[in-house]
Amino acid sequence: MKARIKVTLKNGVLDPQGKAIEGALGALGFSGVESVRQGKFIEVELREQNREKAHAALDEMCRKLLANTVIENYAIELDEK
Amino acid sequence: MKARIKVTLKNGVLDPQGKAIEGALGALGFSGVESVRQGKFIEVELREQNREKAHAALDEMCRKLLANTVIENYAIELDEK
Amino acid sequence: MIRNDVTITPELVAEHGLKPDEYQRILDLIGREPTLTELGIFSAMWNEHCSYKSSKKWLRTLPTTGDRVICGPGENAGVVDIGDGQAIIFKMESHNHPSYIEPHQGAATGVGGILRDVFTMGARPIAALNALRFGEPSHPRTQHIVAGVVAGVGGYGNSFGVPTIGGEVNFDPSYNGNCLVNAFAAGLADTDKIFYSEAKGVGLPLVYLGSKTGRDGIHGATMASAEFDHDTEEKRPTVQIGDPFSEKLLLEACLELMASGAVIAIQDMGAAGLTCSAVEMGAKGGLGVELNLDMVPCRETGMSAYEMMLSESQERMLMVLDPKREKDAEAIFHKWGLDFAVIGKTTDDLRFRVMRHGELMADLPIKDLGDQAPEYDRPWIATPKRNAVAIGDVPAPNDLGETLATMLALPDMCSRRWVWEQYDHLIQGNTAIGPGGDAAVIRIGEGPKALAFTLDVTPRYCAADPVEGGKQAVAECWRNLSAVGAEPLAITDNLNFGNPEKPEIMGQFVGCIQGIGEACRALDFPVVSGNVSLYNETNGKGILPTPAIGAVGLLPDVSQRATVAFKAADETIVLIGETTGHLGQSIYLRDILGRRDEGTAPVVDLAAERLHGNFVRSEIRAGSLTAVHDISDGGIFVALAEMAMAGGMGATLSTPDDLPLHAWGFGEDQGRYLVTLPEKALAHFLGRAEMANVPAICIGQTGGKQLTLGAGTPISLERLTQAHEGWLPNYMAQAVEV
Amino acid sequence: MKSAVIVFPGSNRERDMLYALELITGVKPVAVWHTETTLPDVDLVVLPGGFSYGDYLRTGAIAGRANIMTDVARKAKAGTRIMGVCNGFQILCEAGLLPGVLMRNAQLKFVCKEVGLEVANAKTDFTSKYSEGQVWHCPVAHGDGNYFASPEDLARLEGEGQVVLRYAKGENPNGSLNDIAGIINDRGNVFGMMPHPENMIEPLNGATDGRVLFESVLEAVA
Ligand SMILES: Nc1ncnc2c1ncn2[C@@H]1O[C@H](COP(=O)(O)OP(=O)(O)O)[C@@H](O)[C@H]1O
Ligand SMILES: [Mg+2]
Repeated sequence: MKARIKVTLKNGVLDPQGKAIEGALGALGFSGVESVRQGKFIEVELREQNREKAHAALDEMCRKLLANTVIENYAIELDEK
Repeated sequence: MKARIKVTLKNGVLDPQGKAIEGALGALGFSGVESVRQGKFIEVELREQNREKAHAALDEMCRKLLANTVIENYAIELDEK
Repeated sequence: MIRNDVTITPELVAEHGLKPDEYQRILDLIGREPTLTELGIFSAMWNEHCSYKSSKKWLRTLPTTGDRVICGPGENAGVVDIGDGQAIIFKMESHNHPSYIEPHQGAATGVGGILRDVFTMGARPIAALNALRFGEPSHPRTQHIVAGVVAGVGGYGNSFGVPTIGGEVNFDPSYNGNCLVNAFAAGLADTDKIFYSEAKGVGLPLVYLGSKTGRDGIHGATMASAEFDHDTEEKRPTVQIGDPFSEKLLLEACLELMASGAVIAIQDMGAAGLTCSAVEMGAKGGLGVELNLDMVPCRETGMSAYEMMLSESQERMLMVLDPKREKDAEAIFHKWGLDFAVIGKTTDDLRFRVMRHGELMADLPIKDLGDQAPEYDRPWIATPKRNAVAIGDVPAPNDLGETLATMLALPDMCSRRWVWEQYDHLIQGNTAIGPGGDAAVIRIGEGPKALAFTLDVTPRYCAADPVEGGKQAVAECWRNLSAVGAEPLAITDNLNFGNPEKPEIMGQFVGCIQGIGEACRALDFPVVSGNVSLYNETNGKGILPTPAIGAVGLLPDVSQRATVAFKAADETIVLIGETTGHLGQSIYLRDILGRRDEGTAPVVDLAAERLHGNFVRSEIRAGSLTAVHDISDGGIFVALAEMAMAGGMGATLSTPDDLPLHAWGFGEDQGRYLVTLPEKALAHFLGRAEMANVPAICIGQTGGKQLTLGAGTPISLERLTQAHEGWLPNYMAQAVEV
Repeated sequence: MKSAVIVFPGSNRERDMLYALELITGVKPVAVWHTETTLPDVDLVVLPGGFSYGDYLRTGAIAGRANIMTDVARKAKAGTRIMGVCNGFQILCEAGLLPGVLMRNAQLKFVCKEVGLEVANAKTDFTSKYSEGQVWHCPVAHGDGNYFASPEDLARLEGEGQVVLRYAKGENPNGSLNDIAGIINDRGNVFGMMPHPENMIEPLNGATDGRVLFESVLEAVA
């Protein structure tokens, strides 16, 4: 089963990367960019076929390793099927 | 208008981060992880209200800066509405 | 938005970390109930972290002056004259609690904060060091904290561009719930271009510089003074994120601005950001301050006065500028892409006024915020003396060589290479001795002058005997500097302890300060800056008393420096100092025999310390020694093994006739060094030692690929090196920072 | 020899490079701020080490699109010698002046240590005073030095002798393909390397092996 995990910074947490990208887009002449936030996108391929079990395992992976829950939120998406 | 951009490594491009995460998940006792790939998730807020124009601008941002098309693919998602 | 006119309940007061009698003091001072913003300001100014209310009485006993001291404690960092119109500016600071909650960002912002303290005074940072203490290796959080802290320290310093050249790493169960991250930074400035925080002149603009203000770390300063308990998780959203890129820009912009002559006073925003910096600048200058918060560059919308006054967003500065130069100043900041805003002015009425949306949110007597902070003479009990262990009660190991290998692979004794290879220790191109030696050495400009840096403390000694432990920490620094050939100049301290409201803990604190003071006086080694971190406790259990000392020394000529590595075969190894086989509180007793906290801490004879150090230093400068290493944890055998491993060359030791071999070799008597020199120079050298009244005996020869320890079975260097280098990378192999 | 060092916000080894160039060439190099549009007329343009723009997004990505890079590309085309060290190498790749990309170190950790470098091509303007196969010592200090290129690019680089420096056997600190530490463009005037020769130029540094690289350029220019 394939899963996609989005890890994003919590609201209010400083995002120096996003800020730098915002500045760079401006310098490249893109106007009208109001804000940029950068996160992570992690694709995981699991042997597990049961959706619920897969979700539970992914959730634990996020909490234990993939996301830093002090400053980040995460969202798990499982492949259709 | 809000947009989300996923930047992922092309097939065949080495992904040291993904590999390391894979190893770490194994060490944490998660079995059945077949592969991990890490990419970026960029959220952009634009002043532009026209979907087509927004998409065109985002596409250009990706080609010019947000993705390194030698090694990365990108996908743009615009907010519904 | 948080309202300002809320009723101040006892719960709200308690949440701000203020005790009922402290709140009463506030009511008496201002004659009315404070607004919420005012309560926040008081809580920030009066917490332990900013007010030093439990420690002030004792800190005053430390010697802080000396021929070379330009500025002692009280400013952002201490300033010491190094001749030729140059000064070294340095300080150490803790970021313990934030690092436990979020190791990477906590450590990173700790490094950011200390670098800012140094360049705020006009100095370009030239060296960073860090003293790290973690829980026992088997504790479930330790690996994660080690990985995060090291990546955070490195990540910030590497990007900022300062060489990180030394420090300490220890593991102990007492740090399981409270890791210690003590960051040291030093910078170089011209003595006539040093900047202070004292505001001068009425009606001058107060300028905000750097990154924007967000809701980071609100209550961070209060948090740093509160004990942890099981609801720590709840406190998480207060973490700050470090942005070394902005800090580097801030450094360059500040230095450019200072060179332009526009800066009258400057203060960085550290703990309790805008509050502490604005109050300090005004109060020091005998001036009032008026802030208009509507002008503060904000990252988030709808921030209240309360939040803005307590935010700990990083990479920010406050300055008083010469109004005639405001435009030039603004141009410099815009060149570096940083925010610049006039957010207030100095006044002549000694009030601290804060405006938001045209409303007065706070109006307080500025001097009283600092001067009237509570000060406590906390009750304390002296730490009871431990019983001495007799040498006869300490068994010898079966195999001396194997025991040495085991010892070199202990968490506290193994090589720290895994740590320092993640730190850029070469940037700036002046690193003459990097991490791994006794003290690190950095050349000044194009030389020949150089400075040496070291951080030291032995917490188990401090626990057994705070006074001796305090002395030992200072003495070991002094020794490490002398061992590279540097003249010790001055120290900074970072005093990490448990809850001072407990008399036993306060007793540790008082004892350590007494010991530190005594050693500083005896060695002419003044304290020029420092930091206190109390309440390092979890569920009622305090950390080992850990008064980390950071020290700086001067080498007139960088080419006259000594290193630990053996240089050639058939050289003579000489032991300097008295050896009694003191095994109390030794690594041998604690870790090989598992007898934790047994025996007395070794006594430091400060007169002997001084004599031996001066002798070794003068011999280094005369060029008579080929290698030098001080003897500390693990005694003669460990020091010898370190010299051998560094030089890739073995040694053979003779057997002492007055002490059992294991007591002689693993004992931790103080004030000692191992040195090597060509055999033909030996007689003269011993003669000079005798003249100087310095005990010196020849204990062996260099050569070969193994260590032969008297009558013990020889052990190969390769085996020792593998053991020494292997532990930390193996331990950390599973830890990944995503 | 006249040289220029480009300074980006976040560059942090520019002072080391300026010092090394002046010490070895005897001529004070010009520091050029990234917002400039034209480079001075010099024999060598250097992009120094550091964390330009915090290395945010991708290392070298934002700097690779800075104002001054347009003129760097023009000068490269005109044959001026251009050298990127560490972050400078990353920037040259991101700007498309060198093939490939520098990814995160395989161990995911920053690494600062001395490594052996083997000269794979001693016929370039940057390595002519070394001998082919010679191993010299040089520090590395980077978090993203893991060189990657498409199989076609890699084959071309190897086939045309464009791999100039390799980490000595067993000393690859970052997982780089084919142990690549430094490469040159097909024309031989744009050179990038991860290690820091500018920190290996005087006895204080432990050795002076890095000096030879600068001396090679000096000789090529003369
Ligand atoms: N956190 C650290 N960062 C950099 N270097 C470190 C760190 N911890 C230890 N080191 C270095 O490792 C070496 C050994 O440390 P230590 O045993 O504490 O030295 P000593 O006994 O001489 O005080 C020293 O050179 C020290 O600077
Ligand atoms: Mg030492």
